[in-house]
Amino acid sequence: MDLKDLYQEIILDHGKNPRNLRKTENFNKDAKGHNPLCGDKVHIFLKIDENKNISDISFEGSGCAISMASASIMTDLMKEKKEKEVKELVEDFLQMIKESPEMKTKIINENEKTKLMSLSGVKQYPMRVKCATLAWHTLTSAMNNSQEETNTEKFD
Amino acid sequence: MDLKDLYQEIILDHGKNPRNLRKTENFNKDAKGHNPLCGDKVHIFLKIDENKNISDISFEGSGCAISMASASIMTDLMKEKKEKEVKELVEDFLQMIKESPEMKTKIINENEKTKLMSLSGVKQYPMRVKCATLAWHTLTSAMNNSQEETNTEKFD
Amino acid sequence: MNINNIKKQFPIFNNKVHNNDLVYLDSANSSQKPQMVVDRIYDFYTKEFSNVGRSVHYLAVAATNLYENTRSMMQKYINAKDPNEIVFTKGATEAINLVANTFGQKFLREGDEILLTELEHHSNYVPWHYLRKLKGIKINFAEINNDGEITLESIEKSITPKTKMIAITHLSNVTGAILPIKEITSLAHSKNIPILIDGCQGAPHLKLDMQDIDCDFYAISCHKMYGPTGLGVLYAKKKWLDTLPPYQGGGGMIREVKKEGISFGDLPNKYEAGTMATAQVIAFGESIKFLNQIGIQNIEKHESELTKYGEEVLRKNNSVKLVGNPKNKGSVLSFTLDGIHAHDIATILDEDGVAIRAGHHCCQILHDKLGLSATARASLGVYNTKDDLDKLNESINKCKKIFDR
Amino acid sequence: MNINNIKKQFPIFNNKVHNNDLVYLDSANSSQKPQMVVDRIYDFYTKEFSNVGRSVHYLAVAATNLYENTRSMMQKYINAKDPNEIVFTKGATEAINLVANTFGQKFLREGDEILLTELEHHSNYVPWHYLRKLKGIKINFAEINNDGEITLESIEKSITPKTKMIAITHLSNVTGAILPIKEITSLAHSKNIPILIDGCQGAPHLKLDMQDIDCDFYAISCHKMYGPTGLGVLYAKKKWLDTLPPYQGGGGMIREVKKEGISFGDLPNKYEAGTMATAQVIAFGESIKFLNQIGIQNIEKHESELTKYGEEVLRKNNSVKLVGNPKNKGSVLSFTLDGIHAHDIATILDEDGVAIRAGHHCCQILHDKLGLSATARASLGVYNTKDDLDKLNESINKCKKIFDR
Ligand SMILES: Cc1ncc(COP(=O)(O)O)c(C=O)c1O
Ligand SMILES: Cc1ncc(COP(=O)(O)O)c(C=O)c1O
Repeated sequence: MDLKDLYQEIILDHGKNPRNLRKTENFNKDAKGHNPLCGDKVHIFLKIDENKNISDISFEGSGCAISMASASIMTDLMKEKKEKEVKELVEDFLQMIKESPEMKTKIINENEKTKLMSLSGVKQYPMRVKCATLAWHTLTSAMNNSQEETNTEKFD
Repeated sequence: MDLKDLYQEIILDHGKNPRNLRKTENFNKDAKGHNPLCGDKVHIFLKIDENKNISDISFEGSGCAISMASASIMTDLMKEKKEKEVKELVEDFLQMIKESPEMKTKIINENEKTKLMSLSGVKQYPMRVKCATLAWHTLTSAMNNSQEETNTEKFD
Repeated sequence: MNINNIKKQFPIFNNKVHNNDLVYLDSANSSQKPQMVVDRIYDFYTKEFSNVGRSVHYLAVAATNLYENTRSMMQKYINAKDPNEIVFTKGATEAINLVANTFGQKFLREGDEILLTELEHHSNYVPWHYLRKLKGIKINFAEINNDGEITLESIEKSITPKTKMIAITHLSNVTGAILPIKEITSLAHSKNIPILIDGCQGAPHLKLDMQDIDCDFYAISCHKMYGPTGLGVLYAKKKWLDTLPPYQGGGGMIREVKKEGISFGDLPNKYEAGTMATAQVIAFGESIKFLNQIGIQNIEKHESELTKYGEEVLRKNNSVKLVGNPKNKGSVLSFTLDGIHAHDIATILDEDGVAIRAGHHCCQILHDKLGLSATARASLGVYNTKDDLDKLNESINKCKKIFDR
Repeated sequence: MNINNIKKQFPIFNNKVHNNDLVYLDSANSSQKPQMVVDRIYDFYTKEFSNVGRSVHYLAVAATNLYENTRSMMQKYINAKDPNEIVFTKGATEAINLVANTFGQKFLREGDEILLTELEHHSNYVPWHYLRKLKGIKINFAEINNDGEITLESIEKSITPKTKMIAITHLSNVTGAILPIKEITSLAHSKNIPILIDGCQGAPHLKLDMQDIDCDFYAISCHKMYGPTGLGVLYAKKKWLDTLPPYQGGGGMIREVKKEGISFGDLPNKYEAGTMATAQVIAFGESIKFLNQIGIQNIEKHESELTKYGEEVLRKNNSVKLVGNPKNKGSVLSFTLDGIHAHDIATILDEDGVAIRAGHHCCQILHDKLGLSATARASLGVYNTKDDLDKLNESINKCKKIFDR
């Protein structure tokens, strides 16, 4: 196993210069995610139009290169996708990160798949899987317009 | 180490036919002792006269051969002893059981010491030491006219 | 694995006790350990050691995987629905304390009742006793019959409208009675009462199927199950672990911590505060492997033959009185000898290398009921043989000779 | 024992990590184990195993003596007055839970206050947090200064007439600050407040003298002290152990048990319910021997030189920022790298065999205060060398190179 597997050019690039790191104006759905073990935080903003298309997506947050890159690549990819497509993509990605050797979806092209596959290096680092999946789980919460913070219970 | 060291004739004899296993009439001091780990129980009765002499001593109880023999030999020995002598004997006996190779007291004769030394076999069996010492600790409680059961706290 | 060769897998039997072969008849107290379990501990500490779940480096990741692997193995071994229903504790005693404490906190009010049995070990009584003081609850004891058994009827009779929990042993560590826990569980559930099984003596000897038994809680001591000391397992239905408050607080079981408040982690972390018994959990995986290699059916058969043989031998010996006579009996043979106290028996047997236990075996209530201050107990493990029971009988005879002098 | 040869006593260093020598810098998390400790576990299980304190047979008596022998060794090692002031627990976390639970039960009322510090590990906060809900108490946090220290003044300022317990760490597992615990203890006692020291990070590194420090409670994790996992020690003054109610209930800790009530045993049994971690306690005796053979003074000297060297090396590296700058600093070097998250650092270092920890190290309150979501932490043990710290620095440089591509 080579470290380059995980810290590839593309991840370092998105990690250092995350795309869509801003707050969508007039967003109509959002959710916060938190990975308390690492301290990674992400807040996702969505603007969904009348046709159930994502007309804009953005995020705010901080965390390790893997989690920032994952949020950056994910938001890039989701723009202009339909609600149903988003669901399929999230499931396919999580499947790939957990066990599948590749992405199966036909919604995105090979070039886009390659970008996502660059995150598959975390498979060798079980402790880092949560970093790669945080933004994706949070997106699901946002779509469900869940009011609660992903992964964070109320204080006791 | 030979088992005969512990289960000597004299212990088996006293264990099976304990002397003074009765209740002194008009006793004026008494105490109960209990060894919950083994279930050994002993209740000691004393009649102490105006000169602080033990005019009678007896016990009731049940337990293993070692504890019964110890109570039997002890009560035999304490009859007609003065309070001060009792204290010295108890201390000397406990010392012998714990660490000393022999009894040091001059209050009793060699024959009596030999009887007590027959209990020294328990040294090889640390779990059995409490069996040999229960009656002695209980005698001390009785002399102090302690109302509480030796070795047993109040219920909580 | 040949059941007759099992002894060879236990290195302890290469040693002598008072110059005699060791006849180990104290497995209800704690079992001996097979070579593979001891080797696993050794290898883990010398080649792979790291703390679990907290660091991202290689050794830590490997240790975490091994640790969680035992959880999955245990889930399968007892056929729990979900690996998160397996909580590692420091022993069965802690497992029962965990349930009594958290269930008591959340669900018990003054006047509520807990139903135990007269067979219970102190570990399945003292934790409930605490709630008497703290919460003003009442404890009832289902009574044994003349054979030292607890029947379904005895439980049924003792249930009242105020019974909020039934907590009973699977297999008595004194009479050997095996309780009809599946029937008792279904009776309890028909009255909406949750049930805890003290499985200390059940787990090492009997086939376990949590989904079949359907109990709410099942407590296990790993050291009685050919595993390391300092480890226990609490099986609990997920709905309970989700509902009950956390038990001990510390690192690893929290989600977020602020000065004003704390939120707790998900299962299985919620009930595993602080650094866990990492090496012990990993080695316990080998205990499960060991049991699986023999097959629990084979163990049950072997031990039940031995128990019957032991009963026969001791019944033929006129001075021996067996304690209890349950129809469904596990690997425990408790007895008394007329005129010879149990502690004297144990000491004399020990001289011959025969290791038994004497006393009330942490069951004082049962001994009071039976009018016995102490009993002698021979208990069996997978490594025992008929020869061991013959030696037990010989030593008992020697005992009588000494006392009849 | 030559401090330069100590590494040889730890078999783990014969193994490779990602084809590199292991550079173990995660001892604050858990220390590696010397050969003699691992051997003791092996020998105990294969030659001498029995449960403790319950049977009268040979193996049981021998095990009981070994077990109690470790208690006496520990008493001497920390200079406690009485062996019964040593209680074995499953870890420091349980030790603190034990104190918070029993002290809270008996002595705390609504409105009472507990004083912690901003440096505390979750294990020394969550157990007290429980009492907020249960008893309506309040928790205060003494503040750190700019160097990440807790001074006597900071404690003094935070004490109020309602402060009923002070619970503080001996040595911060993040900034490495060593607290003036003797002075704080005497301040606390001058106001009649008992004090608990979380000694997890103190015990492996510093000379301990309970009678000199005079604290009421001191909690230790044996696995950080070259001992087995699943074991801790609570030191508590005898007057407290006599006064406080029991904690967990079960076998071995009782005196007499009846259906109506229970009376509890004397020390040390009162706080050791159920079958204890026998093998671990016995093996921990070897950890104490190991520490004594080197001499804690030599360990302090060696580690303090290493810590200074590590500070120097990292300070020279311009991209490294050390977390905290305490004058009296223990074997912990926490740091951040500009623009590189701690978890990325840890993963990249791991490739070179350099094991460090990244995260909030169970000190979220401290990290919030410092405005850091995570830090990287290299922590030292007796087996570390300057070479290890050079390798750490090299790997950090590699890290920067990867991220500067
Ligand atoms: C300062 C401090 N306190 C408490 C603990 C908890 O110790 P354990 O997890 O061994 O119970 C630790 C270690 O994790 C620690 O570093
Ligand atoms: C029936 C029963 N319950 C509970 C226990 C307590 O188990 P442990 O001491 O391992 O916590 C035991 C064993 O001592 C037992 O036999």
